Amino acid sequence: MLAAIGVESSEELFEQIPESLRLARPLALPPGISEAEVHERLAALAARNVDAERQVCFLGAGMYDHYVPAIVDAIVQRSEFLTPYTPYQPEISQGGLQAMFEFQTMISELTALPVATAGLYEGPSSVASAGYLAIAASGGRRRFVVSRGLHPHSRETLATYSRGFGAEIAEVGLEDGLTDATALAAAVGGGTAAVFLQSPNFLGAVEDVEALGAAARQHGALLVVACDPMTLGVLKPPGECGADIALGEGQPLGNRLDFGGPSFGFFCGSEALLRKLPGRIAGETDDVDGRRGFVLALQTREQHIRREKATHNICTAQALNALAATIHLAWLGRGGFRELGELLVRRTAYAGERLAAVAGVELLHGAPVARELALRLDAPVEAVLERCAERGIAAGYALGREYPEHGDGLLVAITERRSREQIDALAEALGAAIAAERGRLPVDTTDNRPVTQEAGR
Amino acid sequence: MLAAIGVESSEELFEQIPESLRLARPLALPPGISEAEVHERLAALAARNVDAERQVCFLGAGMYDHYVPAIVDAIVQRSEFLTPYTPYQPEISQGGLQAMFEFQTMISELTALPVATAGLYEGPSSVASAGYLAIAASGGRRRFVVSRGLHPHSRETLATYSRGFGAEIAEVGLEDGLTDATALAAAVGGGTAAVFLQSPNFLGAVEDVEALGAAARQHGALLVVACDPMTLGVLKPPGECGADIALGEGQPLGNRLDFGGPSFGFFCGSEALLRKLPGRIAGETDDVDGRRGFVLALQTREQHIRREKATHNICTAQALNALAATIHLAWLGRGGFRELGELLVRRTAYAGERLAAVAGVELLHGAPVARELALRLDAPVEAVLERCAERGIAAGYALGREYPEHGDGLLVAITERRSREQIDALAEALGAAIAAERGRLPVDTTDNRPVTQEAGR
Amino acid sequence: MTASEAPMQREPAQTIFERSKPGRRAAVLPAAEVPEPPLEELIPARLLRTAPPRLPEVAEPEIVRHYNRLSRRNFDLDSGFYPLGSCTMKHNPRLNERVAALPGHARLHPAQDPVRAQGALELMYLLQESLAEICGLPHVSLQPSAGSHGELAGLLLTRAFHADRGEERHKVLAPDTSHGTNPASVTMAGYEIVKVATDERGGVAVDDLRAKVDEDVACLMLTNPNTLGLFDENIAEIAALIHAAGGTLYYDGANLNAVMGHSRPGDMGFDIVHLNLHKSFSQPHGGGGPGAGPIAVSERIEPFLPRPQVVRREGGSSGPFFDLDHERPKSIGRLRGFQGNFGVFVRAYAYILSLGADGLAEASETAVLNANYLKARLAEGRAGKHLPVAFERHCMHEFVLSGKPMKRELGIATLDLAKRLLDFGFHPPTVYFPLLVEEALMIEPTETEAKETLDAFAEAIEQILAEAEQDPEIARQAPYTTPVRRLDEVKATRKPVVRQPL
Amino acid sequence: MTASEAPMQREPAQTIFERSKPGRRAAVLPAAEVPEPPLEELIPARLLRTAPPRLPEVAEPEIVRHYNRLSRRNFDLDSGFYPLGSCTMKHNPRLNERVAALPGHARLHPAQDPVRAQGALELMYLLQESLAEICGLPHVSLQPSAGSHGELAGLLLTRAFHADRGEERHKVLAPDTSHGTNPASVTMAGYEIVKVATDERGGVAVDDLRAKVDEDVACLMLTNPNTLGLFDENIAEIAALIHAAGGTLYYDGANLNAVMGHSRPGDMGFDIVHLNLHKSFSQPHGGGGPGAGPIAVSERIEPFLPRPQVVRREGGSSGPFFDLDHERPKSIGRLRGFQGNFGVFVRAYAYILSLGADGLAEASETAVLNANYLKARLAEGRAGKHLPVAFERHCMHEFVLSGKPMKRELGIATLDLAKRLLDFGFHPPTVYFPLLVEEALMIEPTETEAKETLDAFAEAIEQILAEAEQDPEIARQAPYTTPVRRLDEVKATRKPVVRQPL
Ligand SMILES: Cc1ncc(COP(=O)(O)O)c(C=O)c1O
Ligand SMILES: Cc1ncc(COP(=O)(O)O)c(C=O)c1O
Repeated sequence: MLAAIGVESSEELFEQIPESLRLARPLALPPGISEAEVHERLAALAARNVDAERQVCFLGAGMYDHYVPAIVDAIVQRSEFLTPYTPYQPEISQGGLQAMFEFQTMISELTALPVATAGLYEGPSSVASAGYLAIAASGGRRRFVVSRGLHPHSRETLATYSRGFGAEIAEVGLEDGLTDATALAAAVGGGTAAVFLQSPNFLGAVEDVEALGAAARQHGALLVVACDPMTLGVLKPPGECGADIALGEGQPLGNRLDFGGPSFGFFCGSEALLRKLPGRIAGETDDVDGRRGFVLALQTREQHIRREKATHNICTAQALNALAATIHLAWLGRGGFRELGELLVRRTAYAGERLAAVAGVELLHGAPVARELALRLDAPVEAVLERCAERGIAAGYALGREYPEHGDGLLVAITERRSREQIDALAEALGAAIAAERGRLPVDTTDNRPVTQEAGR
Repeated sequence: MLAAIGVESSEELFEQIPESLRLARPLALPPGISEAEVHERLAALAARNVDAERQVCFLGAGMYDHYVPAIVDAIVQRSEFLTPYTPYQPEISQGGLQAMFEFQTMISELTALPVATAGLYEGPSSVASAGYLAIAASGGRRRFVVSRGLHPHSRETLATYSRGFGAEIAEVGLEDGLTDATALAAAVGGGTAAVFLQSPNFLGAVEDVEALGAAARQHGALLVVACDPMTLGVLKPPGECGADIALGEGQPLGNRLDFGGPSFGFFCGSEALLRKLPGRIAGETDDVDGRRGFVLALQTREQHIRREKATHNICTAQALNALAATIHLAWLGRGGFRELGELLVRRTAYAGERLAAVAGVELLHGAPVARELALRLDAPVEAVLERCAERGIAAGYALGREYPEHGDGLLVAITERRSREQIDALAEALGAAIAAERGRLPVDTTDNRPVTQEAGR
Repeated sequence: MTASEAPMQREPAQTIFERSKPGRRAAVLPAAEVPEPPLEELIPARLLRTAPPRLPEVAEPEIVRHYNRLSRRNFDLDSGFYPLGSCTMKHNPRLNERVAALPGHARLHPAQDPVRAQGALELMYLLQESLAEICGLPHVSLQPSAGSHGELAGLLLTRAFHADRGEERHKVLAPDTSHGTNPASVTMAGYEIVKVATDERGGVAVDDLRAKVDEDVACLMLTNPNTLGLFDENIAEIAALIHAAGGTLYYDGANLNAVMGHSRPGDMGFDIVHLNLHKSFSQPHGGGGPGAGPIAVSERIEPFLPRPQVVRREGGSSGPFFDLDHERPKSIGRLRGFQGNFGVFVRAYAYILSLGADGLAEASETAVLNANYLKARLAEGRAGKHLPVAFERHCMHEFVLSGKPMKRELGIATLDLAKRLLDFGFHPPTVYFPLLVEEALMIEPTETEAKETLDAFAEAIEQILAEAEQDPEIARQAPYTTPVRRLDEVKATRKPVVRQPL
Repeated sequence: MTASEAPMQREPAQTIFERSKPGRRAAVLPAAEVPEPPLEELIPARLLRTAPPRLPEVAEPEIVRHYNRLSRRNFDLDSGFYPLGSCTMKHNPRLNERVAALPGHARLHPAQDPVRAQGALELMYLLQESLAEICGLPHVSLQPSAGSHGELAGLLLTRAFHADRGEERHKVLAPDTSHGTNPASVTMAGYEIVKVATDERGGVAVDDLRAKVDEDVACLMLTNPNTLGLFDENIAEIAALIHAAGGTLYYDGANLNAVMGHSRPGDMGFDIVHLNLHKSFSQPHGGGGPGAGPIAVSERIEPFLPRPQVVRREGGSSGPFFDLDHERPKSIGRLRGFQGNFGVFVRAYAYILSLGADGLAEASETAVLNANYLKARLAEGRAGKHLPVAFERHCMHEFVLSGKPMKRELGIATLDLAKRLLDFGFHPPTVYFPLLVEEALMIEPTETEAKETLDAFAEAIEQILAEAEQDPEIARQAPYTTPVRRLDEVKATRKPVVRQPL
């Protein structure tokens, strides 16, 4: 090969790099090792994490331990889906493009909005992207009104992006778990580009989006609603509540926890917003022989065509994760998806009763809940969590850091994997932990075998 | 559908079953459960096994904890390989048929015999099948001479089959680990259909197959040699030692331990035996347009054509397991396969020295070894194994049950996954255990975390 | 390069050896970590190999591409309809692959001390219990590796059973419709096969049977429903005849998919049953295995079951203990290494847990419904005219058509029809079996196929027959769109090339 | 049905919704196990959904068949050569998928207490350290989800950096060859883009740059080697210019695959670098993601890195403790939820462990060698005549040809050549980018391709050009053998149908 190129050695090819900039030493990294050793090394690291197989997981806060059916892994691991690039050559990318089209249709059905994109990175950055869109769509308004019920990561990400493209943010507080309607109405005005709500909100409360949205409609601001896809089989969808944009974290649909990613963000809008949307959109068309086919539609919105005038900078997104969601939704199907929603609501209701009955535990708010609930503990939350962990239970998410006003708050998430038996075990663990903390009993460190295995029988 | 059939209900279709034979009650089995629950139930069962991920595994005795490269799983799990039936329609089975052809070529290369079949169930039943073949090939001789170095499962399976098709078995003992050559020569005669050897034999000793085979050649008996495929990169192959048949357990090639199966048996023979071989054989041919293709060749040997005159009764075999072996061998390649063999020999030699140096441990025999070695322990083997297990080490295979003459014997297997560090840990554990047993110290039960994790760092 | 040739036809078959280039490889091995003397210092030179095996030398990317491309030259159950009679090509749930791959199963050494393999042994025990209930027989051995292995086991059990009573018998009866493995197993077990005729209803000709039953008959092997897909209504009488003569009754369970939860071999009077876990219990066929052929037996056969047997010992405080019982004095002994195809057991047990009692019965019900529906569809139109069903009755899970009229009237043989079906994207039925039926097509749709699929298959047959009325050559030359077209099987047997010359 | 139409072309596209039949489903859900009141009793009716979403109703076997069939309508890296310039389509080791799927990674909740996620946090820390060494910059944040996200992060860091010094700047410079995400990110970060010209050697036109640099320039974004595959020899001078004016220097790391272990952005004077783990570090592209775009930065930028940051605290007895640091007063804040695309980090770290220091350097060396070899092959024959290289120098990991003469002399455009390549079983190069080059073809073979593959690709181009000399229509009408042929993209944009009407 060197001869064909006309060089003596491949080093020669690197001579276009100025001598002074050529690295004169090997990288300070260990030498390569065999596949077996890499596997062993990473298995050893993985073994130092306590995952949802080794602990009963009531953690949620946007990502949930749902069961991912085996066909999802089997299909997304096929080379034909796993290894191609973004489908720039539609003739040989019909599989991926049609899957995107099916995904868009499913998500559009879930949110009851007419248009869905092929997806963004994840939930919070999708919220920030909605802000960017809102400025353009509102003809340059640069004020966002945001409910404190919106996921803290979403609020923080929106703030980060806003410092870039320039926008100010007004936050509206919560009253007994729900967005303060009066405060919201007061905050929205003619300069408001968008109003951001989340339902169920971060404290698990189901918001009355329709009512809250009135203020936005009145002042011509976009109504942006973040939602949990797993609740859309039972809760009134954003599209029926007057939302202009519905978006959210897609992980619950067919994606593993993966310590937070990769997952995907779904993003839906009204017809009016179609040509302003961020990211890829698959569209149906025909080939020269009249055969049905699919392509990346409306590319004139995108960076590779429009460059600085693009509606967004996104290029590589999360196609494979969206495919996983598509397969999971096909597997659940019309009936299964609704039943799953019902199951979550009922088990959550059971958990609410069961846990509120524990001495030292009360519900943090009285608002309706769907799949996650907020508790108030009469003992230091961190200490209680530690005691539960020692019994093999991740009892939930401590609200204190992000909601100082709820320093005693605990967020408990329910999935179809959390059996009644496990919920009862949580109640017991919480009760014991709180009692112990009040009585300052020494922490019992003997038995920390996972209870999942017993639960399995 | 019922209307098209012309019945009222599908029960009607079962009326051809006499009333008295129709099951009047539901089966006494639990009701069906969800995928998530089945997964949890089986994960709970699996968690009650101590597998090679949770314990350093020196167990062998025919199946070994080799590393199976990730591409093997990825490829054999593709629907196109996983779900078809035996390739009766070659035009749409070229993938499977060509893979068989490649497998046969690789195995033929390993054993240095000209013909390999597509594989049988596993090792021991392949030995029995060789016996069945030998009777036909020797014109009805019904006596087998078998080395005691042949795997006990193989000897027992051969005996089971022999009670069926009718043959007597003479066993030849071992001397310092190796088959007693004089006794063998004495046992072989004009009535001998086949002589069965194994190398390395069950005690890990590398036999001089060529020398031992002389007796068989002299009396026109078939020489059947069982071998460990992982040693064939370094040990003289059966085909170069005068073997008429070479066979063995295929698990070490690309197959998981799976508590003993599924794996496959490989089976090779001389040209002369081609039309007498058991099981499927893929062959190369052309299609009507002259395109190269593959088919199941020599089907006239098989049960579906020859019925009671077939060379064997096998139908469904272990095609997918043979495919896994093919991919593993392609991955190792010419260089890697030989290096792996060398690695095993050298680590085994190291283990031999290291372990023999432990107080209360000595080598059971002085014969050369390749990947497994037999020890003699100066303490009750079961008790020593238990103590090692409590340190997270499966120290080996106790010889007592199958070799009463070696009640103090322990068989230790080495793979590329058993690092020097782990071998040293075994030496320590054995030393401590034997010392404890002699001193009757109480069993220490505190620390039974797997050591693999430490080893992983 | 227009589409005139199907893309794959343009890609000539190339083996992994032909992709080999000296010095290339995929594997990286761990360092030796120990002294590395020349091997001759560790093993006598005369026992060492001089030239290494000529394995291919290919880097990982090309290996993956090679086998991925190869895979696309297969038709598989996840691509389309696969009505291969007698093979029960039902959907293979991916859940089963997932649970079989759990390290606790996949990396468990077969010689692990039972104390540390309780999960695996309990699973095997639970599977034994489930299969016993499904078969209506008290005892199960999971050891046989496939159906034919189960048959051999059954015949060896029969021999041991008779020997134990001081008898030696020489004959085994089986209907002329029996599967090839039955007679092959009979010979392998040292018995002589005696064929029994089939009556006009498709069942065993009882008179012929009566004539052939005597004290020298060790066993009768039956499939019920038989390979015609018909349930033998006289089974009770047949069983009585055999038992009266002191023989054992063997049930080839390959067709169990028709009767799960509806009728049980044990209740029919069978002594020994084999099951194909790779058929009725959804183990994927893998292009020719792996499978498993557990056997269920009656009390009188139990003492002879293979060794070792999985048993449940009523442990003390710690609850029951599952163990391997090697102490079985009357056992026929081992049939293979270790404990059987455990990975297959995991899948089968996951399948049984998933479906449960009702699900299994419903599966059989739907399998029978689908078969009868497809049979009815194929009784219409041209198929009805040229492809009559061999025995006109309701069938169970499968049915057999005869291509004899088609051959006479349209000039295309069953083989031509089968090959033409390939162009329509269907796997053909089993052809030329059972031998009893001329130009036979044996069709088993299974319960996991949708009505649309059955209709589409029936329409394809209709089209092919219509086409043949116009021009039989089309089918005679088929297939056209497959990676290769008709292959020269004679050459492959006359001048066999069974490995690549290197 | 002869082969005249490629088999897949016969199979009309059918969506999962079109396979739906009322009442069918795959999922079986666990029983509720709890009281089941009507939902209205738990949640006010007005907040409930009345009609469920119209998801498809399909049983599992048909779902599996549907998506398996769909998958075969994709061309992928495991099927063949994929020289898509700027995308680094290198082999994706399956080992990485295996380790990413370990439950300890795959089922670890992102909100797990760091005490119980030490393995994950240590892995992230080790990856940060490795990437820092590779980039020659001291600090790394793994948070950005892809390259464009990394670019935005870099520009927000730049803004925070200037603000911290009490400055507000408005302009960001980037060469006219820059990737589309660069200007798009600039706008999104609230800056104004200013284009810098390219000189005759394919590098930044330093004079033009000098003319445009001033106190209002916040940052210069560069790719080096740039999108022409050429290393900018003036980089030191360029860096000096920008730094003198007080701006930051941003390195778009999409082309890092050319220089790993050979040259480091930090040593070139860059302040901020993003890496595409889905390019240089073998994360599969998944048909458009997921990826990850970690950023490495200099000391002066570190205070502003996103929150939270993975840190190593020197713990006491129990050794070091890995933690998430949220207390970063000057941080630009979060860019996304939780800690980033961890699953991608696992794969990238496994890749780095596998190759090690030498392996990474060798990978880049081979990538550059392959690119220059293919460039040389394409300088011969008809390609040399009709497809000249845009800038005649040794290239790094990729190179750009111009189809302008081909269009003029043979009457086929770059697009036609690309489409015709599909019939030859190759993925085309990146086309019409960079914009600077007319009818551009951007070719990146990567290090994991074999010489035979490069030769075959060169021969295919030769054939297509020869064919075009005879009859340009062949290419103009191509492709012929793909599942669908040329698609009407205009229609898809004019009358967009972006979901299935139900
Ligand atoms: C009726 C019948 N009996 C026996 C067998 C043999 O079973 P196996 O292939 O598992 O050995 C088969 C398989 O085709 C069969 O259909
Ligand atoms: C030069 C260059 N910069 C930036 C990007 C954007 O990276 P990503 O797709 O990860 O957002 C790409 C990807 O195509 C690229 O090639």
